[in-house]
Amino acid sequence: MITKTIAGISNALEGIQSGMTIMLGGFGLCGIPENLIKAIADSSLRDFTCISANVGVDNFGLGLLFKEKKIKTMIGSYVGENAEFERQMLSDEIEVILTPMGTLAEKCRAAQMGIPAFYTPAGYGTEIAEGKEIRTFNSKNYILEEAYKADFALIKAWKGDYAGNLIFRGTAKNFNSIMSGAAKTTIVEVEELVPAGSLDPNEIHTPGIFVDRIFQGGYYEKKIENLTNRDH
Amino acid sequence: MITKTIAGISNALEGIQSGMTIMLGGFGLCGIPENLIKAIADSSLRDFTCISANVGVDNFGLGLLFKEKKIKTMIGSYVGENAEFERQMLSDEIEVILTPMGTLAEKCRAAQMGIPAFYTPAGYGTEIAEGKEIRTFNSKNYILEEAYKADFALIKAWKGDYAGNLIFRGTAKNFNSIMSGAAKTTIVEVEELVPAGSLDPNEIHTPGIFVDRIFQGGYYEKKIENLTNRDH
Amino acid sequence: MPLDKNDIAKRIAQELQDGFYVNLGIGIPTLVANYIPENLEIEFQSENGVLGMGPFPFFGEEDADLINAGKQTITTLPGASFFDAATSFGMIRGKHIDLTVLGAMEVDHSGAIANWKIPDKLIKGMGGAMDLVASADNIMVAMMHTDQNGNSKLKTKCSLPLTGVQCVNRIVTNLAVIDITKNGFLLKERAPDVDIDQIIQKTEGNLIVPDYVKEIVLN
Amino acid sequence: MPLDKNDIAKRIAQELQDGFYVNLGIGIPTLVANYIPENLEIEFQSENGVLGMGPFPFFGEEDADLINAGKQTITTLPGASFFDAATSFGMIRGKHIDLTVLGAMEVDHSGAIANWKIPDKLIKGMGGAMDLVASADNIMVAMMHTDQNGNSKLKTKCSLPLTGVQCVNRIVTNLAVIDITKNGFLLKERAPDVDIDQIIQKTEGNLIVPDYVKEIVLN
Repeated sequence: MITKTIAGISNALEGIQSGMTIMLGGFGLCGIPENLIKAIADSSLRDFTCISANVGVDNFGLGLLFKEKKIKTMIGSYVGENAEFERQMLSDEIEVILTPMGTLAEKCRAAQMGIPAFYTPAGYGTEIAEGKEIRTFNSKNYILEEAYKADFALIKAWKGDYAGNLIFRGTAKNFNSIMSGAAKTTIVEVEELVPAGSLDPNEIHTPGIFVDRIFQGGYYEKKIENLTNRDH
Repeated sequence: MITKTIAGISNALEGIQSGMTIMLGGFGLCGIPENLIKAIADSSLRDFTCISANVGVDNFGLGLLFKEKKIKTMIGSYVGENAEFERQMLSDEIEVILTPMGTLAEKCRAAQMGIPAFYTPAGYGTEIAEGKEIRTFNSKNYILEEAYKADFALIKAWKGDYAGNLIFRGTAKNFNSIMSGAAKTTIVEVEELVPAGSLDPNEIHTPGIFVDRIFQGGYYEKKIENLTNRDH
Repeated sequence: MPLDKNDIAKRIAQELQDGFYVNLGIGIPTLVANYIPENLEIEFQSENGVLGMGPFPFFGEEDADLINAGKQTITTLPGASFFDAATSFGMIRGKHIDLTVLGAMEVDHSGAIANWKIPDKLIKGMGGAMDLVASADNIMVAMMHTDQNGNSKLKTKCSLPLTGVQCVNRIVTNLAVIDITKNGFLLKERAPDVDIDQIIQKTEGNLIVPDYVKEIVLN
Repeated sequence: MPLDKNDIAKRIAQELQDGFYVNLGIGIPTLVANYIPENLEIEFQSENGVLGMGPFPFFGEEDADLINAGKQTITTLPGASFFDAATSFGMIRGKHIDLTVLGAMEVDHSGAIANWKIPDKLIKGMGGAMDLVASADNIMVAMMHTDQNGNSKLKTKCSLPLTGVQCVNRIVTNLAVIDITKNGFLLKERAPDVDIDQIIQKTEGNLIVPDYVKEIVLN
């Protein structure tokens, strides 16, 4: 068994440098690598290109990185919930590249799986297609999209073992499993870290081969972005 | 909840016609849809184009379909374990299209996921690349491969629920999960069929949306192709 | 009387068929889940990675790991499953979703839709909308007929950046049910007691009006 | 004395490094698993969908749902995982596998390999071999130096249908360890007591022989 454990957050960020491209798992505030984000927000690192589906809220998730002006370029899909992000975007303090969410997901998965490029219908006939190759298969038009290239992927899983195997919970799987192994180095924080052999090999969502470092996060707030209840 | 259950093998093959293209899950004899294969072997249907990684052995698995001369064209990857298949291939009784196994897997997954085509390095510089588009990404050469088009996918899972959700066991997952939903109609046989709600939504390998019909197989032989033991 | 938002959702719910997998966008479309006809088996998908969504949780039963694409807390029903975003959009791209209902800023004659960006004013991002409209065969739009200034949201040609082209099949507004045909908008139904002239007047572009236009019937 | 098949596997095993994920082909490569140096953390992948393979099962403990790509019954070690074939080949294509060891019918000067087909004679199919050789950065071939007729399996140019081009880094045979360089084959090591002249004579094409060629040392 190949061990991927590291002591904790202090060793987790080793090798991350200003200006690098970083993928971050999570959807809004759900399944985000809270501890890693906080550590980067507290560091002197800056000028990142970030790839993430959403941008968090003002004071949590990716929002912490915008607040600390850590992000130079944001590659994302839905950015509608963060006032500070919107301010920086409209004042051109950051570059923003918007991508259809399914294309973003597939570009991550392609990077993970060694597929350099693929065709997708999303965005055909829109400004997203500008400058991209269009091709027709079975009388339908598709756009050529290439795999992402990233230096680090920051991932949050529910459980993980020493071998780096990951299990996610509920909708917190989202982009976490497909970003694992999609960057040169993948760092995972988990709520619970268990010895190898504790997890059923049939229940593992992401095999450890896609993971480079794993540690148990110190504390999880797990904030809810849009609490919605029904009446009794 | 959308129910996918059918009474059993008698209803399972409805709509399958001679000459159609059929995907079959399994790897050798591992995780093959035994009951569906036997039902087709016993039927009057013929002239199929089959997509499957392997070709079974002489008297089991896909071998039963070769024995009954049900297959006109075989699209597969490794065909080295079946004498009757080899005889039919070398005497040109069947057409054989060999494909790198990873390409075969990805062509299934692409069909499942609505990706019409993708690039892969497998087979570049070989006869597999003949007539196909070659393209360079980051100084490496890749081949354009298109998604499969199939009429039916015949799948074997370990457990399934009434909603069509599937769980596989061990290496029997192989091509079963990625062929589910990759054809116009997906028929699944399971060793154990349970009510919806019995399976943990976190442990489901293939969501029911990729499945059209599900039933519990009558009997499973689960033959072993190459029994290998170590000494005590 | 024009429909209200819940009425629009009710009318859309009539489009549901047994065994449909449905993806509902944010806004009016979300309300459709409240009006599923009895005895229909329907499953709702959310593109962040869940199939088989149930109602919102009771107070205190919410779970930070269980949300929909609108980031609202949700519950699941028996038969539900969770999956990653690549699989989720694979379901969409692979045409496994039977009906997609979206809101829109504009829809035009050709079935093009704009719903993600107002240049220099509002940039929320397209989220999953571009994947949905480019992939699904059955795209319905639920929206008010006119914007806050009274201008038609149905257009001869969309003026805003597009989300997708040739994709919308049917529009349900507070005033009417309108199909997209190769000759433009076709009036299928009108809201109860709403005058056809009013619909024509509030609709930009060519609105084909058949001899008989039935009234929307809500249950 | 030339190496036997187990010796070839032993020599290949010396290439293993701590933390390597390894894919072993059918034949001699499979034997490598028997000679993993102690204190190295190694995991074996099989392309049908398992990582963390252990030894073959004891008699009676075999499981039809647990096989390797050679269809042999296997066991798993703590930390193992199962996955579908698309994910499995994704690991390979995505360069997550650190070392691939394959058998071959022919390997040539340019690093091309042929191991899947003899026209009109033998067509077993390429299986996963084309994916492996096209993807991995570190491809090693384990084979006998000559075929049954005594002809060199190292070639100036492969005569059989290719599995991949410019992919093989190193060849370990019963006679020698040979690297592929841009000038052809480079003799790195010779089997104990095997004469360099014999290696030259049994190798087709240009074999670069350095002044000093160390002898293969097996533990």
